[in-house]
Amino acid sequence: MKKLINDPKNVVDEAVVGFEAAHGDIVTVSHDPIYIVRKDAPVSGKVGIVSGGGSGHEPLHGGFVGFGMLDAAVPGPVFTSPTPDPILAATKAVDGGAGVLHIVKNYTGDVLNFETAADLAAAEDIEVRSVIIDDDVAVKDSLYTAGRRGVAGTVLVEKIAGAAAERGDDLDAVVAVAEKVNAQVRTMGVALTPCVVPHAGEPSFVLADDEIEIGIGIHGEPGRERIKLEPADAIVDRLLAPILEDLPFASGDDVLLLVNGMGGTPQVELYIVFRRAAEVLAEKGITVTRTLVGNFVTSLEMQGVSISVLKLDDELTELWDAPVQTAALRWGR
Amino acid sequence: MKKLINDPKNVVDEAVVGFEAAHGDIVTVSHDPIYIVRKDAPVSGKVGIVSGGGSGHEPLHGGFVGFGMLDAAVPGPVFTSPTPDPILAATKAVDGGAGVLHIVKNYTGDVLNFETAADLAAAEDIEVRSVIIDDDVAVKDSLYTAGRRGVAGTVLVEKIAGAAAERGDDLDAVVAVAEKVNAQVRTMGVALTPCVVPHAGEPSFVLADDEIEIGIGIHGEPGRERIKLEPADAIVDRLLAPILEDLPFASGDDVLLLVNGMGGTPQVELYIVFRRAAEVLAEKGITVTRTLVGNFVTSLEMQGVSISVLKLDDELTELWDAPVQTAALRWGR
Amino acid sequence: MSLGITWTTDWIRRTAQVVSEHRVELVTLDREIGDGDHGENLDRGYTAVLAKLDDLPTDAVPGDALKLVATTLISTVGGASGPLVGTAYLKAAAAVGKEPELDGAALVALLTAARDGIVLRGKAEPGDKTMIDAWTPAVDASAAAQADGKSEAEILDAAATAAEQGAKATEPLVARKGRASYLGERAIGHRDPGAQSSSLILRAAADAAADVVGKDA
Amino acid sequence: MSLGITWTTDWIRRTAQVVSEHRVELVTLDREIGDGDHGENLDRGYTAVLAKLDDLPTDAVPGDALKLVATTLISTVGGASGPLVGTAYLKAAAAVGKEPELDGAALVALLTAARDGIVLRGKAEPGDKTMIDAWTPAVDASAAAQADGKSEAEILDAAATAAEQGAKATEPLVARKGRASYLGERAIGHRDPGAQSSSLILRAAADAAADVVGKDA
Ligand SMILES: Nc1ncnc2c1ncn2[C@@H]1O[C@H](COP(=O)(O)OP(=O)(O)O)[C@@H](O)[C@H]1O
Ligand SMILES: Nc1ncnc2c1ncn2[C@@H]1O[C@H](COP(=O)(O)OP(=O)(O)O)[C@@H](O)[C@H]1O
Ligand SMILES: [Mg+2]
Ligand SMILES: [Mg+2]
Ligand SMILES: [Mg+2]
Ligand SMILES: [Mg+2]
Repeated sequence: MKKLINDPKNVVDEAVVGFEAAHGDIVTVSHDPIYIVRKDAPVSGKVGIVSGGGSGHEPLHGGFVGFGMLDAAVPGPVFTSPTPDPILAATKAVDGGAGVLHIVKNYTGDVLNFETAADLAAAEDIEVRSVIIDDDVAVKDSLYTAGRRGVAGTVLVEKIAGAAAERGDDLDAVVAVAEKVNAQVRTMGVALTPCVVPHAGEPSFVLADDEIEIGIGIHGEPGRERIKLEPADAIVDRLLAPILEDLPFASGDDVLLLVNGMGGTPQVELYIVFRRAAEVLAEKGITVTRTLVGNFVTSLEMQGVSISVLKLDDELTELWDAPVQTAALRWGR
Repeated sequence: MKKLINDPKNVVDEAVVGFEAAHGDIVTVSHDPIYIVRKDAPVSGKVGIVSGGGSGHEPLHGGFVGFGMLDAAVPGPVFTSPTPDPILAATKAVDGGAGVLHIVKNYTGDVLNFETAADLAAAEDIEVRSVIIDDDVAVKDSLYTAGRRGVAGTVLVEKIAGAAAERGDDLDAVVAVAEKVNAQVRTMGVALTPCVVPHAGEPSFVLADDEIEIGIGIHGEPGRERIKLEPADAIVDRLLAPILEDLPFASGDDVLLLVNGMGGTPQVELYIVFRRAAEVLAEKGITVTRTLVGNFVTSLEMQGVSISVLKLDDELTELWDAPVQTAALRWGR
Repeated sequence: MSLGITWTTDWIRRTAQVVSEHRVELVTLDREIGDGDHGENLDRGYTAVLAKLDDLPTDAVPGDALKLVATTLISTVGGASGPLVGTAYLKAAAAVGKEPELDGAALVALLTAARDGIVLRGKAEPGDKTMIDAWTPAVDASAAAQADGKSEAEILDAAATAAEQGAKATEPLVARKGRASYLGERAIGHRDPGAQSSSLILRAAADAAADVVGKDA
Repeated sequence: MSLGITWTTDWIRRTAQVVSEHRVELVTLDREIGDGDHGENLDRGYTAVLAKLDDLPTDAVPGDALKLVATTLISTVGGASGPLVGTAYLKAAAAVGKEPELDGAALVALLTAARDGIVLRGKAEPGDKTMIDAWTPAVDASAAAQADGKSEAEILDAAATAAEQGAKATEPLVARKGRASYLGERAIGHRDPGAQSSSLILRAAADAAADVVGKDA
């Protein structure tokens, strides 16, 4: 394992110190327990938005704390949900009196720990609502699984719900918009190489030199199937098919197309993927009116990509376009 | 070699199609010859700024085309300087009558091809000036080398010169500010893993499992020395020492600190590096007043990082803060 | 021969020890069908528990020690196993209440409450390829041993043995809960890391009982 | 027995062929002490040259063909080698002018002008571990052969042989120009890719001369 780290045990602690040093104009960092809040938290009268989860997916979530997006992010150890304590502390820190939304990716650990934190917050009279993100079509959503995973669509929920909160929507309305985004976004990913969790020191899985994992999760969880490497266009077609099947995307729809790098993929490759994805959508009469390309929800150094398609309407488009000022996503100010 | 590409020969062609599809609100792409210009080019009366070089360093340079930064970027094949033809075409496309600045990284190929293009542009009565970027302290600047290389400092030159051009500075003034940034910025990088050029199909060099390359170039050119892997803090100290030695950075100075990922490094590691670099500068009484962390000048999937320190003054700070709207760097609009 | 606070803290210390020794093994199991952190998660938690164990008042009863483990695990482990294993200890602590000495019936109640706590939080059923598949046979075996009039040490040994078999029996299963459920058929042939760690926890209980029998007042 | 347009175009075609055959070798040399694209760069350039060669007018002279190669390489190769090798052909074309037939003296002038063109653009000196280290011995050997009254084919063979030796002789050198200069001592033991490709270009010239002697009018 080759990594620019000191002790594997200190990875998250040291990274948040660096994050604070780099982005002290936007965020404040609490170190014990660890959470990141926007500098002006709590914003009185605004719904607070907290997200979090295991580390290793950066810029998710800390990179999305700031005006127009998250009020707080709670990073757990690498690939491990944070415990209830820091979630509760972050929830209190961003409570501006209008209630707090927890945006939780659908993993057993995240769900259970956020649930406990929400119970504890309720006991302190903070109104907390949770929206569970499960956009990953690689996993069948059935009684026989833990349900779909929350993956790259999370960044779209965080941006859009963040804009709704920023314009003054109340807790019900912010929850409704977050649920709408989650209902309208679908994602599917592929891995070319595994990632190495610092404390494990070994690759999360092994792929032969000519193999790729279709439907990979963002923690190196294996996906739908392992196949031989194919040209990028063929891979994109494989990723898009279940996305387009799953949601009734129809000719005439406007969508946001997100091509998300898994962390170790060169940017040229992301644009080659984007090119084909846009082409396929155009062939189906679906219009890409908003775009996002880059590393947003990553798996450490994993090489691979996920494609997300979010069906837009006027409200979602307006909220997407609204100003945002975070370390990793910024426009309009 | 596992990459999300189709034919290695089409990597750049297809990537720019994707880039145009993703960022058509900001740029226009010419496909034959290949160059990327800001959507409103040429801006009448404004100094035009063109940069370019081999592909594989994305977001450099295409990701920096737009308001407040580059007017055009000319991507060559992967790691190979573009030829004079597209440079000339881009130069003409952004000539708003106030002359054009070429920002050229100091590699023999880039220098020679931009030189020829500048000669050809002069023959068509376009005033072209060139600034050669050579911020890499890994290479000794002596009669016995091709001179220092241009590396991550390039993004700082492009941002600051772009802001000067945008506010209406004339060609002499824009050249002067670009030269000033180049004179005041120093960079040093390290690689943990090599990169794989698509047409070569093999790693650019081989590092043992416990080796790193100090002073790596951005094309996988070997660096100063190959050493055993060390903790991140020790590596940062090694990178900063020659930077601080080279320029008379002094106690009381204000600087911009750029921690640049080489493409395949997880973001947590960049922040661990940032933390230590900020700590060392603080110990020396140098104040980090502006920061940038992320993948800006990359080497495909290489894992590694470079640290750049730019000495700031009021003018450079103001130009750094000025609004910019490109695919990869955006604030203030 | 009932078991008291000495047994309880010995069980906890042995658990911390054995989790630390098997850290890499649990990480490896979790790498195969999960995300490779299970051993790290539990090790972090029990290390924190050890640091707090000395703060227990001298008149502490088993339930106090179990509650301390519960809250410490919940606030240091995270992931799925933190709330699940934490809740197991929390419910176990409630089941034994202020009782200073645990007889066979109390031990069965403790194990049953622990298992029920995990089910309450995680909603897994036997055969879902989770830690439940170690706990449920352990509960059943302990109840049978107690009904047969076995000693406390024998009851816990029966539970540990059943848990070990249960953990092994997860290998041919497809998972229906937790991360391994994403794998479908591909989880077959791999042992569930949570079931494995549960069997370690229960074996530590039996070993502590075998060792301290007689030491508790 | 002078050499005309048939030799010239045969030289160019053979060069394209040999560069394509040695593409991977040149990439490998460049991977070792550069950035791994030299073979790809030249192959791209000469492939473009081949596509244009048929457009030469039937009354073309050697200088026309050389100029076509020059402009095509300059506009398709990029990198350091594009302008350098392109300029070599450009200056060579100027040196032979409109001459339809090249005798020994003209060939020496051609080679000398080519080498001088590379020096003009690249400012390298002999011993800097660049393509100059193939070209300069080639120029010297060709001049010596011509002074000895050797045939055109012999002059080019002498040049090619000297270039091959020159390329090999770059191996122990430290580089002072181009990317390899960043390596310092570590470039020692590696052959310069540009010197190697230059020797291929010059060997193609000699082979073409051996083959077409007599075919040119
Ligand atoms: N719903 C559930 N009910 C019972 N046990 C579960 C459930 N989900 C997961 N587990 C257990 O948790 C273990 C994984 O724990 P761990 O790796 O620490 O957490 P995470 O899955 O969050 O990384 C699994 O091996 C399984 O035994
Ligand atoms: N200044 C120079 N003068 C002469 N030859 C040079 C000079 N710089 C580089 N070269 C030659 O160019 C070759 C590299 O060409 P190539 O790999 O195509 O370009 P790049 O270095 O831009 O990738 C080197 O092997 C060397 O022979
Ligand atoms: Mg986990
Ligand atoms: Mg090159
Ligand atoms: Mg796990
Ligand atoms: Mg090269």
